[in-house]
Amino acid sequence: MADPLLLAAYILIFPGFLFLFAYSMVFEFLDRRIVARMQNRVGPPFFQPFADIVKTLGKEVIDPEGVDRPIFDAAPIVALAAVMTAFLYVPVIGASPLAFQGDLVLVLYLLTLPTLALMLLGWLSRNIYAAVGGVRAVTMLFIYEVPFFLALVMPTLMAGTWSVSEIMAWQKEHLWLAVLQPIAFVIALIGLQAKLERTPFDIPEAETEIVAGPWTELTGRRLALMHLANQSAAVAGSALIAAVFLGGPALPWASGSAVLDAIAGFLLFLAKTLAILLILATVRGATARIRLDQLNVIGWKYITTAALAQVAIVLVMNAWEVGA
Amino acid sequence: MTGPSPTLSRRLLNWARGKSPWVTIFNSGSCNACDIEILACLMPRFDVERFGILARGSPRHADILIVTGAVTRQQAPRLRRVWEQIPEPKYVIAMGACGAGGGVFQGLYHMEGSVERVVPVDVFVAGCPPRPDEIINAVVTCLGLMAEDAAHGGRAWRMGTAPVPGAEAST
Amino acid sequence: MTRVVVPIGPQHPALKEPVNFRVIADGERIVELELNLSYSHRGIEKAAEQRDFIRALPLIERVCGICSHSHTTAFSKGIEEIMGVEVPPRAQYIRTIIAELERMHSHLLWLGVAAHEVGFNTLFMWTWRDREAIQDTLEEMTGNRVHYIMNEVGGVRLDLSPLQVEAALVRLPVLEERIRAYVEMVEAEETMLTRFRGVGCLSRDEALCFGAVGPTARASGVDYDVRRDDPYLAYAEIPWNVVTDTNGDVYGRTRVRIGELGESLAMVRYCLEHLPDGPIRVSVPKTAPPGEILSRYEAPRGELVHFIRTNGTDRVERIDIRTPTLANWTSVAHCLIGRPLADVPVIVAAIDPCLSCTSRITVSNRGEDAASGTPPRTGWEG
Amino acid sequence: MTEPVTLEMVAGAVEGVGGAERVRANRIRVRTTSDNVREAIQRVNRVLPCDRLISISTVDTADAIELHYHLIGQHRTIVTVTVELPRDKPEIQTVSDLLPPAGLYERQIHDLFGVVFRGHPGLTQLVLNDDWPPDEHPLRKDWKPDPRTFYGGVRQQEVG
Repeated sequence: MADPLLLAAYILIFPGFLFLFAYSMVFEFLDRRIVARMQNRVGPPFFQPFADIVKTLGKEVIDPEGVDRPIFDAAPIVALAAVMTAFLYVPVIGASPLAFQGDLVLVLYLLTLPTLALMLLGWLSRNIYAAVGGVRAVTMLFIYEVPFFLALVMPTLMAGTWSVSEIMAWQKEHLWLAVLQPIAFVIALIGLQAKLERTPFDIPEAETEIVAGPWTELTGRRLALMHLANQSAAVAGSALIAAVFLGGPALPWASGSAVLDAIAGFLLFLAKTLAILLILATVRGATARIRLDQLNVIGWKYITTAALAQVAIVLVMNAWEVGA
Repeated sequence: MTGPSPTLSRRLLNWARGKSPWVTIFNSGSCNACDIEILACLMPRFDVERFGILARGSPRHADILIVTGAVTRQQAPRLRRVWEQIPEPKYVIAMGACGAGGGVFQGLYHMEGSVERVVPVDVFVAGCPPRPDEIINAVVTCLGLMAEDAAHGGRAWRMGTAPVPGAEAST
Repeated sequence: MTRVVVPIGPQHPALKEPVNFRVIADGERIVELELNLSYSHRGIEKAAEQRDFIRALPLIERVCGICSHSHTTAFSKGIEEIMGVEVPPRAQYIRTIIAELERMHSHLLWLGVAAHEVGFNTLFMWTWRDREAIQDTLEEMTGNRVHYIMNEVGGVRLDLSPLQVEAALVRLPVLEERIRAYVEMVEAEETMLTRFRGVGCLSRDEALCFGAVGPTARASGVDYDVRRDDPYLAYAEIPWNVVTDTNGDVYGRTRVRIGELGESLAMVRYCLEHLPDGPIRVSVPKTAPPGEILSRYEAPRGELVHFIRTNGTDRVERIDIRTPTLANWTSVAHCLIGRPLADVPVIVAAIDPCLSCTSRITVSNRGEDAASGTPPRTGWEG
Repeated sequence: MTEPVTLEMVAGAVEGVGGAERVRANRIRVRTTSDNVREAIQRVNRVLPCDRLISISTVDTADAIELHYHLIGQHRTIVTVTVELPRDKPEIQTVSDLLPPAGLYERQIHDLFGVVFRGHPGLTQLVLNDDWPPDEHPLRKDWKPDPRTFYGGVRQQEVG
């Protein structure tokens, strides 16, 4: 896609930012609807996320006294920007045009920025709940980040490349990586659930213990942007896992025209990301919130050892060329 | 704030405000019957999430403050502070007989009496405790007020100044 | 980490009512705790002294919204005993039905709130959905979902028609099956169990020493239940047994409360089927002879005590209400010391606090660093 | 279930300290004076195992303030230790070290009646709000709220 106009359209409109916001609203709507149906409730109408964001944008912005305004404004914007750029490298309608060797690592690091922004917000808002919430957010980061990175690095061992699009292409000839590396797939899902701070891992934002954690002092557009960043991270995360583990938008057989490919790829992308959303929402509806020290025990004792076991298995498989 | 014909963005904002009223509950020393009835609204049978109503923990995220109970003297300054924390545009619903005039606890030595004496109230709900569907009706009335205020540029015209001719006083 | 003072409440989503904890936490571990419950003190006892028996009942009913029937029954039972009035058996049975229905809806409410405290909102929604069935039954019988004002000195205001009895009986099997589902869920749901098991432990003699009452005490093996020790209303004639448990933590209290749900349901069914006929009210003199009574009642949260002193007029000379949550605060303060901050809502919710009943404070400070787990001294410094 | 408690057992237990009388089927009252309340409670605890304090009830009759300590044990009989304190200077030794829940009840009684419990670890403002004048005790019979003093809550000019 050398043509700059088409590239700009790719980035700004279709599989770029506009699509990301729209799809993150659809994601949130489906998530709330699934959990509501699990709880025997009707759930919100389809335009609810859009109305929530527009309303919060229109609310008055209150700065807690003595807070450092510029950074307090900048943190949500940085979080949203990080997630938006991460989404560009994730294939949506076929290999992403901006792909390069190592964009998997870039996407992973960009996806951790929202948590750091949350920590900054919690620490800056001079509110005891927010500070405790911020510290919890970062403590949790150390627990789930190691297995999450391991789980997403293992496909590179097998596929032999560091680019998300090439891993996706590699899966065209071979089985899906979710089949070849099931443990890594499960750990990636757990990591995504923890990264998005959804029950059972919504410890920083534990509504009943520390009011709203780092979110307590956010009002008006800061709250809207941070909420959008969180939802977009959900889309970007599940798109990443869909691409890396479930083959992403690549079609096994190459049909005639490129446009048909793109449409079929896009439908595959939608199906896979919604499947991941279904898993995340069911887990959110069916579990209680575990404590930070319990998460610490589970995180290090079970999840990380499982990830290391998976690495050993992958090395063995590579040695015997099982996958190739 | 609004010209005679509101711009598109203003109309969009008014629509959004009507569609996603976030509520925070403040128990100012009530017998907690009203609080259970508000929670019953969030439950599957009455399910206010259909209207976009969410109960938020922090007053910073709320649009509507529901005050239950006649205000005790200890809780009055806190109620005042929580009300000030809520960003504009904010509305207050006083629950039940206690909110309106102290109800059964009228004149007790540790009671402030009606919620009106502490924060300006927009909607009173009758009943002790009001049924969940009456509470939902109160929130819907509040949304009606919100739309009315948006048309006349903020709550000032309704609270302080004489009612604008043609717009009848709030319920 | 340095010691951090974390104020929880009075405006806090976990607490449905205004209580203020000043928790002094060392890192995430609680070292010292100060509760301030004066937010819902209304001065009911002073007002009750200025009202005659008929006007006092609506006021005493609104001491607490969840256990309103408990307060009016304890009050009218006490006055009736001072007057030496014999309440007809049908009224006793109707009072027992409403009392047990109130216990059921209170326990279901608690189960939902406890699950909400640990973030398990699905159980919160389910339990409250089933609670609506009980609310409908109560509304049919008494006309109001909460604050039924069924009681009157000398009997009951409204009679139960056969249709109402039939409608109530129809709902019980559905509830029974749901309660069985909750029993399995409490045993099986792993993430909730990790938050409930081993949290807020109270040994048997600690429960006795700190004066815990109701399900909180029965979960630690303390076998006190006013309905059996000092039988009132129709509890002597109904076949039921006290539910106790031995593991004394939040999990044990959950099991006791769910067990009591089943017991109450059986009791309501028995009362509805064996409802004696006859009058529902007895005419009562306007004034009560001078006397004093300690009227005890087993409210859903524990033993409720009304100390009533009358002086021959139609008003009460003094009514001293000691509510179950007041008795449980001491044991809560003890359980919280040394626990992580995240457990405060769970442990507090475990005693199912009804703050509108109480407005007391307890100060518990172990002096030495609780994190080291040294056994607490019995003394209670300010 | 231990054998039911008889009047003689209670009378025997407290004979040096106060008289016992049966008030109701399962309630026995022990009248005693304010300085040997602790002695009476310890004796009752030792002789018949009363391991729980139900509550401390307070009555403000015209001439004195009565304190009723209700104790109960496995025998399911309530033993009420009653004490009368002078209205002008009600003072008594605390029992919160013997019975920890008493710490709660005493603080409430101190707030509402003004009874001073000597030796209580933390007798600070309890039930009433922070701006309540410390010397006023609302539940006393002779207390009337006089409009001039400010009893807490929100001062009217703040509301505006």
